[in-house]
Amino acid sequence: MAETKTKDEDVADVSKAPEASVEDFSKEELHRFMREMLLYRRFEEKAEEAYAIGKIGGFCHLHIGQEAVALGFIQPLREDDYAISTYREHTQALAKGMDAKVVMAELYGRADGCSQGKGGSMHLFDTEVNFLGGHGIVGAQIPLATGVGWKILYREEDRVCVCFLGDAAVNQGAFHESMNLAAIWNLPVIYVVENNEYGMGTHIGRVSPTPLVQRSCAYDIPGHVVNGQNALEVISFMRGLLEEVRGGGGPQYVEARTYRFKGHSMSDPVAGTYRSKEELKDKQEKEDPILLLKDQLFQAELLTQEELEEMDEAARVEVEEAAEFADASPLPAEEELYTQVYAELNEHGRLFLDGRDR
Amino acid sequence: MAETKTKDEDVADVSKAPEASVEDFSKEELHRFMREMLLYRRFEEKAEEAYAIGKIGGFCHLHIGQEAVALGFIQPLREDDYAISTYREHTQALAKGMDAKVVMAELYGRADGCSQGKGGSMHLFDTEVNFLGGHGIVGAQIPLATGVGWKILYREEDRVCVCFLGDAAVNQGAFHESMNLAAIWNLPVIYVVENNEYGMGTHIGRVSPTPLVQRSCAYDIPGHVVNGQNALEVISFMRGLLEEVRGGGGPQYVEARTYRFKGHSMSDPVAGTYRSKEELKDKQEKEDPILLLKDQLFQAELLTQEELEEMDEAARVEVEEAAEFADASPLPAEEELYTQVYAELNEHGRLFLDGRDR
Amino acid sequence: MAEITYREALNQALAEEIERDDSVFLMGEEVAEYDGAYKVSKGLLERFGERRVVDTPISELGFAGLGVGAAMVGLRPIIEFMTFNFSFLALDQVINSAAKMFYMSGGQYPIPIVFRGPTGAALQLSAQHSQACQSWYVHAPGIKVACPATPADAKGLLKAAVRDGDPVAFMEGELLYNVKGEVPDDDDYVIPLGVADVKREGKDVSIITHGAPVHLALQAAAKLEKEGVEVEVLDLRCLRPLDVDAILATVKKTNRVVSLEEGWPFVGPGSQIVGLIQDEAFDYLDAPVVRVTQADVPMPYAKNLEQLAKPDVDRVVAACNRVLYRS
Amino acid sequence: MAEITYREALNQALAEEIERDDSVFLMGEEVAEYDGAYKVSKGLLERFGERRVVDTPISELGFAGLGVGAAMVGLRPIIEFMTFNFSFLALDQVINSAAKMFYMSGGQYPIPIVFRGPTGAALQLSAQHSQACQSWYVHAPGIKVACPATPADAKGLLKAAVRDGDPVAFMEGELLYNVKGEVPDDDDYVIPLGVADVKREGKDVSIITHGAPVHLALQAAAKLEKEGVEVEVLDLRCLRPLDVDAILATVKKTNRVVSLEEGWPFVGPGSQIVGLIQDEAFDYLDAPVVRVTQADVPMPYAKNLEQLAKPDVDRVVAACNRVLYRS
Ligand SMILES: Cc1ncc(C[n+]2csc(CCOP(=O)(O)OP(=O)(O)O)c2C)c(N)n1
Ligand SMILES: Cc1ncc(C[n+]2csc(CCOP(=O)(O)OP(=O)(O)O)c2C)c(N)n1
Ligand SMILES: [Mg+2]
Ligand SMILES: [Mg+2]
Repeated sequence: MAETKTKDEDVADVSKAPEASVEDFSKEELHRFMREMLLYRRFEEKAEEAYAIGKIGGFCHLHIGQEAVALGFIQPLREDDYAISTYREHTQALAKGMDAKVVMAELYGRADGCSQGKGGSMHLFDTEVNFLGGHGIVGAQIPLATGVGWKILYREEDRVCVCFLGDAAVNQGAFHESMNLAAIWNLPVIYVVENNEYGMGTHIGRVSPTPLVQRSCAYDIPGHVVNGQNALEVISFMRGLLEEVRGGGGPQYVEARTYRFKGHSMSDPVAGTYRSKEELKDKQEKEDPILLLKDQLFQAELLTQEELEEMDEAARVEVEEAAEFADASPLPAEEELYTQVYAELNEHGRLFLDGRDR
Repeated sequence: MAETKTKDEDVADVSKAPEASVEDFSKEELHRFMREMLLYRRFEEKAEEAYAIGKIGGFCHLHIGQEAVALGFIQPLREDDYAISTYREHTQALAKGMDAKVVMAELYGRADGCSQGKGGSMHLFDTEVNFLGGHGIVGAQIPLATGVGWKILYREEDRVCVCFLGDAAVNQGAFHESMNLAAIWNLPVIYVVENNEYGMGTHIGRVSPTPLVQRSCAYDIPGHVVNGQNALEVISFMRGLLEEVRGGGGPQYVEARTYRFKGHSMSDPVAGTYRSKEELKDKQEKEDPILLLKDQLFQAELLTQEELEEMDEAARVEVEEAAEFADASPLPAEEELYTQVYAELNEHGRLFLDGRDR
Repeated sequence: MAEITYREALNQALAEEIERDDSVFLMGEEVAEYDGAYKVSKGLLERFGERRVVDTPISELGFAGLGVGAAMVGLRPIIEFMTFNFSFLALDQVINSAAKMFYMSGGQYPIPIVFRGPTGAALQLSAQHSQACQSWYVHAPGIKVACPATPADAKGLLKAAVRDGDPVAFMEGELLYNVKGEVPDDDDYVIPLGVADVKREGKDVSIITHGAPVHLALQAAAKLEKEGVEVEVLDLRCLRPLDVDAILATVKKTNRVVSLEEGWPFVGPGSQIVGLIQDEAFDYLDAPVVRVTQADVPMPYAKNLEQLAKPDVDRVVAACNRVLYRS
Repeated sequence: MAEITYREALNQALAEEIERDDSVFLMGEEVAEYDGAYKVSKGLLERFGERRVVDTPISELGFAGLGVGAAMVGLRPIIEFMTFNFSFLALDQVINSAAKMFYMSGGQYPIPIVFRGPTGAALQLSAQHSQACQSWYVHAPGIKVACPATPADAKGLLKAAVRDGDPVAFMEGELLYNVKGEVPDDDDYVIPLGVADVKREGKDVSIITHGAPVHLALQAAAKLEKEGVEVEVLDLRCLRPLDVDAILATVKKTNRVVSLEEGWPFVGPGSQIVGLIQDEAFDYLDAPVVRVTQADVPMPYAKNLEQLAKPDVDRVVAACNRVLYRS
C-alpha cells in the first residue's frame, strides 16, 4: 500500500516565496508601506478602545499582528482588481483604499458608514474601490470570489480577485467546491489563507491532517507558502504572482503564515486558555510585522526614528479623526429599516409581510 | 513558481492494485463470485424489464457493467462490517447479503420490500446485513459513512465501513469535509469511487482538473486505483486493504475504474448523445466484468460452459422468483402512510399538522 | 400566439433573455451539453456558446455562490438547480449571501440573480426527491419567489425574474414541463412579479393556490361546476411579492376560501395566506379557510401511498364542500 | 431546587445524559477544549474525555452528517451548531437524511439525534448572525423542534430531546444563557416534548409564544397588569409536537390572542398558530389574532435599527390592546 505524504516539510511541489530585501523597493514605497501598516495598527487599537466603551457593538475581530498580509496581498493590486474577505477585514478594507472614516463610522453603526450602518464590523463594502466585503459565514466568501473570477473570464478582463480566508475555512465544503471550479475554468483568483494558527480556540493542527499549503494539491492548483509577517517578502511574492495570474496562470493558493495578537473577537481571552501567554509574547516580540519592517528599514538606514514617529503620529491623527467623524455621524434614519432590502420595489404585490406601518 | 502535478500517469503516491490471478482463490470461491455477478446482472435486467411495463416507477439506476465493483468491495467484508451507497445500489444490496426478493419487492413498491415500499429503488436498507442505504442526494452518504466510522472508533469495534460514491460526487463539499474528518480521527472507512466516467451526461474530465485518485492527497489519505472490471483484482486488493484498515491503517480512498453499460437512469439514452455508440460497444465487448471473469475461469479450466449455464439458469430462476414474490406482495396498507415518520410518538402534542383524519 | 409546452416557454424565455442582455448566462448541472436534465435549455449551448450556457460539477453550494459573486460585479446569472431538492446544499448562499447582500452592504451590491428549477413531487421519486421548497425560500426577506403554473406564466414570469434587480427563486413544476398552452410570441412578454391571476372566475368559493396545484384546482372547479358550484381559482403566481389585493378581492367576492398547496402544511405558504386573510378580511369569511396540503409525512415511494400523500382533486372538492357547508 | 442559569441548566442536562447513557456524545465546534463558544459545555471534556466531547473542524455539513450516520448505527449524538445561523450549511443532512431516514428505510433506521445551539438575534450581530431558524426546521415532518425559554425548561427539554428516538432541533436563546431560574436537581427531571406551559395565567388576552420572546411576553403582561388587563402567557416550549390542546384551551379562555415570535413573519411559526386557531377555534375568537414578529428585513447592525426590527415590549402591548379593542 502506498503511503502518501506525511507532515510538514515534505509537502511536494510547493513554492516557498523567496526572501525579499529592501533593495527591491524605492524608499518612497518603503515609507508608504510603513505608513499603511501603522494606520492599520492604530485603527484597530482605536476600534478596541471604542468597543470597550460601547461605541462599537456586536462581534468585532481585530487584525492586529496580521497587517503584513493585508498590505502585501492588496498593495500590489490595481484599483480595479477585486478583494473579498471574512469578518476579520478592517485592515484589508483600509488597504484596498477605503477611507478610515467610513470604515470607523460603519463600526459605530452610523449613517455615514460605508454600509450605512447596516453591516457593521463584519460587513464592510465599497464598490468604489472594489472591496466586496466582509462576510460572516466561514467559507462563504470563497464561492463568491470564484464568481468574481468567473466574471473576469466572462468579460475577458485584465483583472484579478484576491480572496482572503482563515485557516479554519479550508475545512468547509465551500473551499473544496470553489477550488475545483476555479481549477476547471482556470479563473484568475488568488486564494490567500491567513494561517494565524487558530480558528477561535482550535489550533489548526487539531483539525487538519496536513500542512495547509497541501490542500490545493487535489486540484493541481499551485500552492505557495509565504511568511506573512514579512511585509516585503509578501509584497514581492505577490507582485510575481500577479504577473503570473494576469498572464493566464489561473488560480493560485497561498498559505500566509501569520499570527493573531488579539483574541478571536472581543469576548475571547487573548491568551491563557487555548494558547499560552508565552507563545503570544514570543510572537509579539519576534514576529510583529511592523517591528520587522522597522528593523529592516532602520538597518538599511532608510528610515529614522524621527520619521517613524512622525508617521505614527500621522496614523494616530487619521484614526482619531476617523473616530471623531464616526462619533459625529448620526444613527441611520428610522426609515432606513426598510430600504435596501430589495433593489427593485415591484409595482405590484406586497414585499414586506410584517403588517407594520411604513 | 512551482508547478503542481499535471494529468494522469504522474499522480504521485498512488498504489495501483496488483493484478490478481485465479490461483489466489479456491475453485469454490471462484464459482461463488461468478454466481454472484450473474445474479446481479440478471437482477438488473429483470428490473429493466419490470420498469418498462410499469411495475417499477420513479427513478431507477442500473449497475450493469459495474458488478465487479460491488462484488469486489463487499464480498471480502464480514457480515458485521457496514456498507453504504448511492441511489445506484441494487447490486451492492444483493452483494451485502440482502435477499433478491425483498429488494425486488422494494423496487415494486410493495409491503414486503426491504423498506416496506416506502423507499423504492434509491432507498434500499437492511439492518440485518448492515446495509445502510440507498441515498439520493449526491454525496450525502459520505458524511453518513464517516459517522459509521466514528461509531466504530467510539465503540472500539473491529469493523469497517465501505462507502460507495460516484465519480461526480467527489466534487461535493460533503466529500471534502468527510475526508478531512476521517483523516484527523483515523476512521476505518474505505471510500470507493466508482468512476464510471460519467455523472449523468457529464464526462468526469470536464468537471475534474485531476485524475480522481489524486483527490485524497490533500488529507494524506492513501489513494489507490483499481481496475473495477476485473473482479479478482478488486477482491484481492480489497482483502489486503481490509487487513490494513483493521490493523489501524485509517481511512482509504480508492478509485475503481469502471463503466456503466446502461443509461444514467431509465429516461436517459444509453448512448448516442453524450457518449458514442462505439465507445459503449467497445467497453461492452472488452470490459464486461462477467465476461472477463468467465474468460479467466475458462482459461484456467476452472469452469465449464455447462457449469456456467447452470449458474446462469440458477440466477435467472432466483430473479424470476424475486419478481414473482414482488408481484404477489401487496401494496402497503393505507395506514402505513403515517407510520415510521417518528420512532417515538410522544404522548403529548400533535406531531402531524395536516388536519387529516387518521 | 402559439401553443407550446411549459418547457418550450421556459426555453424561449431563456433564449430571449440571454440574447437580449449580454450579462445574462445560464449555469448548472447538465444545462449545456445535455440540454438540461428536463431539456429546458435545449439548443442553448449550440446557440450561445459555452460562456453563456455552462455545465458545472455537482457542487450546488459552490456554483450558487459563484453566481452570487458574479452578480455582485455586474452579471445576471441564472443558476439552475437540477431540482430544488438539491438546493438545500446551497441554501446558505441563497439566504445568507444573495438575500442579504444588498441590505448589509448599505445598498451597494444588489444581487440580480435567478435560482431556478423544478420543485415539488413528481411521480414515485420518494422522500428525498419530492419536496415543495417554497417555505424555505419565502421565509427570508431579500428574495422573491415565483411559481408559474402555465406556459404563458412560465415565460412571462421567467423574463420578469431575469430582468428583476433582486434574487428570485423561480420554482417550476416537474410535472408541468409537458403541459401545453397559448403563449404570446412577443419578445417582451413580461408578467410583472407580484400579480396574481384569476385562472377561473366563480362566485361561490375561492381556491387560492400557485404552481402545479393550479391544475388540480381547475379540475376540482370543473367537477363542482357540474354540481352547480361556481369556483374561483386564484393563481398567486408569486409568493413574494404577494398580491394581497387579489387575495382580498376574491375573499370579499366569495367569502369562502380553500388554500391549496403542494407541500407540507406546517408553515407552508398556505399558513401565511390563512394568516393574512384572518388579519385583513376576517369579517368577510363565512367559514374558516380550509387548507389542502401534502400529508405531513416524507413522500413515500409506493404508488398508492404517494397518491394518498399528495393533494388530489377529491380532497380539493371535499375542502370546497366543507367551506360551503355542503356534504 | 437551586437557582442556576440557563447555561448551567443546559450544562447539567448534557452532563447527566452523557453520564447516564454511554451512547450519548457531544460534538461540534469549540465544544471541548474551549468549553463551547457560549460555555454551555464547560468542564465536560475534562469530565468525560475526548470521545464523548468532541471538537470538530468548521464543517457543518460534514459533522451533522457524521452525527446522522452515527445515529444509524446506535449512537445518540448531540450535535452543536455554534449558532443555528450556520446550520443552513448542514440543512441537507438534517432534512434529507435525519428527518427522512426512518421513513424511507421502512422503520429500520431511527435517528435519535439532537441538533442544538442558539437561534435568533443577539445584540448587533447583523444580518448573517441574527436568524430565527424555527421555520426551516419545523416545516419538514420527521423532526421535532424544542425552544426552551427558562432554565428549568432548558434542562428538562434537553434531557427529553436526548432521550427521544427522533431527530430534535433544540433551539436555545443566545440572550438567555445568563437568565436565572429555579431548576430541580433531579437527575430524571425530564419535560416531555409537546407540552406547552402557561407561564402566567390571565383571563383577558393570551400571548402565545416560545423561546426568548416568552420573557418579552411576561414583561408586556406585567405592564398591562398595571392597566388592569390580565394577560395569559402560553409558552409552547415545543413547535413539534405542538400542544394544540393548550392552544385551544387558552383561546377558549380569553378569546383574544396575540402570537409572538422572534423571527420573520412570512411562514413564521406564528402563521401556523393563526391557521390552527382559525381552523379549530374560529368561533371562539372575539378578534383576529394579531402577530408580532421581527420586521420583515434582514437584521441591521445599527443599534437603533436593530431595536426597531426586533419585537419589543411596546409592540406586544400594542398588539394586546389591539385584540382587546383598547387604544
Ligand atoms: C459556517 C460558520 N461556522 C462557524 C462560525 C463561527 N466562527 C466565526 S469565526 C470562526 C473561526 C474561524 O477561524 P479562521 O478561519 O481560522 O479565521 P480567523 O478567525 O482566525 O481569522 C468560527 C468558528 C461561522 N461564522 N460560520
Ligand atoms: C445534490 C444532488 N445534485 C444533483 C443530483 C441529480 N443527480 C443524480 S445522479 C447524478 C449524477 C451522479 O453521477 P456519479 O456521482 O458519477 O454517479 P453515477 O450516477 O455515475 O453512478 C446527478 C447529477 C442529486 N441527486 N443530488
Ligand atoms: Mg485562524
Ligand atoms: Mg459516474
